[in-house]
Amino acid sequence: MTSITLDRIAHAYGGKPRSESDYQLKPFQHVWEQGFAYALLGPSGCGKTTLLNIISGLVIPSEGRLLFGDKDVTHLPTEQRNIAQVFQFPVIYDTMTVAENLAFPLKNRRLAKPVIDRRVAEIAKMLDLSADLNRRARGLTADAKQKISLGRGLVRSDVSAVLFDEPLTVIDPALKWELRSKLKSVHRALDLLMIYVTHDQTEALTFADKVVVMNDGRAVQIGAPADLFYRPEHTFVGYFIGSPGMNFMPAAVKGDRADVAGFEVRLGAIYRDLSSDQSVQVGVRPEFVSATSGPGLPAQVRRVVDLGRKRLAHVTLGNHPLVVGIPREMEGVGDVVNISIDPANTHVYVADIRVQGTAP
Amino acid sequence: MTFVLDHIGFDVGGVRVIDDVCLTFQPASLNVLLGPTLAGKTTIMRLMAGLDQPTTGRLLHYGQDVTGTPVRKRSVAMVYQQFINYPSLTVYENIASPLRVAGVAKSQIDTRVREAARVLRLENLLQRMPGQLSGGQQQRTAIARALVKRAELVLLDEPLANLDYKLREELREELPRIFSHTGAILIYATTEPSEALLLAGSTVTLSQGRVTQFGPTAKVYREPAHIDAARVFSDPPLNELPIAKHNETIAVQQDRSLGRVNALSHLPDGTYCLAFRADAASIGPAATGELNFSGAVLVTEISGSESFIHVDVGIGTWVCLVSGVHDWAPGQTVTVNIDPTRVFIFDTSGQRVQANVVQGAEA
Amino acid sequence: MRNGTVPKILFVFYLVVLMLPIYWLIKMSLQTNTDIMSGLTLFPRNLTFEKYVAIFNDPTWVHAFGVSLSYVAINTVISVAVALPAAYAFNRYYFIGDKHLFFWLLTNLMAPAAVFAMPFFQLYYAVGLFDSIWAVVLAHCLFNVPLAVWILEGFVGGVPREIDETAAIDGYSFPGFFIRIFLPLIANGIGVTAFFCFMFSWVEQLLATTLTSTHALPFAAVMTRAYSVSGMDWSLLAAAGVLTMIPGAFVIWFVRNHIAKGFALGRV
Amino acid sequence: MIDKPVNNRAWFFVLPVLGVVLFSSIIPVMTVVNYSVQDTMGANSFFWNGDQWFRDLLNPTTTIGARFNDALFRTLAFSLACLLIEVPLGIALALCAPRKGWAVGISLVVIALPMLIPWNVVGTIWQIFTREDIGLFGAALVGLGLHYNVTQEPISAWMTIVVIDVWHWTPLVILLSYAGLRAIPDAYYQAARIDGASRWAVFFNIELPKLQKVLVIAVLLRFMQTFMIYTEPFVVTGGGPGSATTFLSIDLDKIALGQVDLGNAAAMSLVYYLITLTVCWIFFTIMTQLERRGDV
Repeated sequence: MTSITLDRIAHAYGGKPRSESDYQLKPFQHVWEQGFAYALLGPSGCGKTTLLNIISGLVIPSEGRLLFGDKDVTHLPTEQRNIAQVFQFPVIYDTMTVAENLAFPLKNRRLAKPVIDRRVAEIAKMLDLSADLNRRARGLTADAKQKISLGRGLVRSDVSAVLFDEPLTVIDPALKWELRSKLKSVHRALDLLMIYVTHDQTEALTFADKVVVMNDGRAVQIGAPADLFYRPEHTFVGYFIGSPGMNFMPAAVKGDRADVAGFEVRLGAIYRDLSSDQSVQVGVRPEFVSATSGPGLPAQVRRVVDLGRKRLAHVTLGNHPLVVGIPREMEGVGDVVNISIDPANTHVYVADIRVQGTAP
Repeated sequence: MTFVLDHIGFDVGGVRVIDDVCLTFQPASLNVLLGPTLAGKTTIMRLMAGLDQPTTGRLLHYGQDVTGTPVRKRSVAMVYQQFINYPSLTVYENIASPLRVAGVAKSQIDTRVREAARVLRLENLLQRMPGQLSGGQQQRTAIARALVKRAELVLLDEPLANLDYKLREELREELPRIFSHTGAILIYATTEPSEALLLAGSTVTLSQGRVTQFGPTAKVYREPAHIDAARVFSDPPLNELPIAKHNETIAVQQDRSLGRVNALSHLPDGTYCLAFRADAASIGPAATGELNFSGAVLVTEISGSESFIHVDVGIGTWVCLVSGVHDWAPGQTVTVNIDPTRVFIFDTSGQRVQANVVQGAEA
Repeated sequence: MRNGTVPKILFVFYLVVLMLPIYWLIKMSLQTNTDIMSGLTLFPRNLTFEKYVAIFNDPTWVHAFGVSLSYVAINTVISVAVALPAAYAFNRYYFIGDKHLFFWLLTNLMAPAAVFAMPFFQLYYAVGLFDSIWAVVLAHCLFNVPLAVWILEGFVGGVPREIDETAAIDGYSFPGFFIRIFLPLIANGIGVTAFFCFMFSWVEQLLATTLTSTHALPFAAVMTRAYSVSGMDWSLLAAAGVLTMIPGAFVIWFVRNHIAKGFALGRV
Repeated sequence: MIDKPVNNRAWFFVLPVLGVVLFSSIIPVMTVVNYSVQDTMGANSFFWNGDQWFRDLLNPTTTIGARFNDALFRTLAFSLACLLIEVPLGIALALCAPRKGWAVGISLVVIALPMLIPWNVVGTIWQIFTREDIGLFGAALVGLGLHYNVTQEPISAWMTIVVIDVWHWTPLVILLSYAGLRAIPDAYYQAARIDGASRWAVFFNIELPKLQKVLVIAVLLRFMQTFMIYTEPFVVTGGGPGSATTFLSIDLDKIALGQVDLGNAAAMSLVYYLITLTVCWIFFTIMTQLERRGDV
């Protein structure tokens, strides 16, 4: 099974979109590569679940085509798409034992018993379920049930993609990291395409090779976790990734300098002249702005927050609010502090889209 | 006007769920109840609100014993984890409900409700029904109802747990400000250490229904009195290293021994537990003066602004913090460097035995 | 039996078979006796409402219809009113003997009417309630009150316990909370329960006829008498039968999506 | 979820129900018990008869014992026949019922209609319907050459009452199963489709286990109602021909109000009532167990 291609897929409830806003999922063009792990990340109602349901076949998109490899599956029913899915709450067959649950898909395909038993044992070992194989599935913990649900997909040799619909929602917070690392190790062991829907950035960035950040029905940026952190292509990605999110300040840009509320900020690249009325913003993450005892831009300190492993200062530069890191060695912080901004990680946004400057 | 829990005990079906809790909350203070699920946070709150009666002990409000007072007569407000509102009333009536019952004048109700709605940005939703609102808006309505009552005791039971990740960040900023000028005692229950640190105020660490420590949040974080308090206050989990001191040599399980650890220098011989948090460990070439262990990378967790590297060092699996986004390939061998100045030493009973105060800026 | 066409056909066929006898009754009520006797037809040869007119003009029928409606209505009100606090208590609290009491109610709900026919006759005769609406009202409480408690308990369970607590924290006294907050929340539950009490009381015939003779004779009793006295006046009987179906058909549309919950004693 | 607190003041809530149901339940049961241990020589003079009635009733060799025994087994056979037809038929039709769209509302109402008709009118409908001169059902059967006559043929009479009960009460099983099926989250069906489960596999492994709780209630309701049926047989066959359809409640009514043989009737009532109590107890324990084990 090669890749999954979304060819101008879009979906509007009721199928008759009059305006852009009627689209639950705005037109979307993308190819999912075999063997990669993708995360669909975004706030509630951003269309990520709709996209997952289109791939699983639960929802038929009102526009565009869906291709598995080069086969058009847009209207193909779910059972013929060879996908596996793990749902938000554990879906298991209560009347069966763990082994019977795992063997169920293979029994339906009438495979020989020895083949089934071997395959079930193999997958059970991979998911640490070997000890519970003969126990009744109903009595197990939520995370064990989710592993069974995943196992039912993995036992099938013909599975093309594994879909996850916020699988960690009902898991006890203390066990979350264990299941997360198990999913990641399973992904590395099997050369499978995995698509993971979540609103939690830690799950998305940990699990996925590529993250699709979505907002209001649109895929805002698709990239590796590092790209989203170091070069957000859209102000929403800057805001959504990272805790706290990126600082944005209106500015006028000239060459490799930006004028922010009368202060001059050096930039990491050379830009064409952008006057401040073209909704130009300079964006920098709190991790790359730090208070310094040396030279820097003077900022008024509003509030200091001690997060244990790091301390942040809420300051204002002119009248723009900014979140700034406080280095460990700096003891007390007065009510005015000099801040230094790392030019390499400062980006310029025009109408929320990142502008690429030329190297100095 | 303090609120005191005096030797509070609570049994459920003969099992002691809350065990001899003694706490005194100051007026106009923000107190975080920090502990894993089933540590007893909700139970303690229900006892403080009067929804359940304690098996032993007394509750003193403003010096007065209120243990037996029915909930109705107490000056208390509570916000549940699953945004509880009256489905048959509009948002306006939901917020006004405590004032209507108290028989406050109509005009005054209107001003106070509109004020609370403004603070929680619900101005244009007042005529809606709770069913039509998003999760965040429903929880804001519940918070507005708690705010408008001006109760002397406000209990928030993991109010943000069911909300979206980013929405949680926003409300976490707003909540302390919303209740700061009301002069009420605010009790905030959570399982996430980062929430406790961000809310500041003071923190009560709980495990299995027992209070392990109570003090200013930064102090409890930096100077855990007991290993349980340190474990509760660490996310990702606390890294622990059992060690044995035998006249000047500090042996780790097998044959490995550590160099000088000044935090241990004055302690008598015996077995201890050297514990440290993810941010006290870094990855890179073996730095001098640091305790270093090599091991294989298990998995890298990226949380957006930070990455947590899980390393199996033979004696256990430790988690190290790296700022920014870095993805170490699993199986890769790396060296974990532990900063000896930011290490906790606990004796076998779990008490912290360090003499010198750990450095690190005071809040 | 995938949800393709075959199941749909089977289902529609079943609905037709189900409605056939009812249609037959309606058809006969619109025919004259001679028309009926003159042979089998699918449609009435000449439609006539004479039997309905006859019933509406006949005071015994109208009085009987009034009697039936009144004792059923009174019984429904009493059953629901009495069952509300009990349903709340069963759902919200454990108390000594709650399990046994709930079981005892179930046994009364399932008690065979025949077993109680004779004792009731004696009891109400002794108490002087015989041949009055109140005899039937109280007799039907035997199974309607337990029914109301069972169904309402299911609906009370639908309201989260935290709402009761929030009201207490807001300062509501229990009565204030129960009336102003709680009842509106289970309004449709009360509606469904009232519908079921009305129906179970309306359809019951044995006790209703046993405990009445002349003054409080219910509609069903007048029907059985009409059946034996007037010698096979089939169309009159059919017309009377159709009239008894109207209350049910009228009310059911309002509770249609809760029907199953009601019949399952609130347990679905 | 917080568990329910213990609060014995809750008894005040329950007192009204207790009062009303006690009045219409305990006093009559006391009168029945009172009569069941006495006999009369007429003219309102009673004398102690001990447990004689009960011994006779339960001893098939005595006349009243034989009569009770026949009536009991006739009723049990009737209940069993109805259950065996109605429960599977009800589940099957619930599976065929429309799940979405406007058809749902209408079909629910149409299905529920028979249950809303007074039981004596149901009797009247079928009394007419089964006559071969003016009834479609009677005419059809006779047309098919079957010698079908409700008033003379015991088999026809008994079969007719079963058909009436199936017509009258299968909708109840349909509604309960339909509600049970609707409570199954859609994710289960989707998972089954993904696993390539056949329609039967879906029924046995998802639908049936989830219907367990609802089916227990359906069987309880159906058994109790068939076990105490009175009106339909009374109207359609009057218990005849002979005693072919004289079920327990009709027989009891004949003895109590017909022959006014109070002692015998009272004893019979008590035994009848005790049987229903035991059946109720069995179902009640099953239901509370299912509830405690949480939704299956």
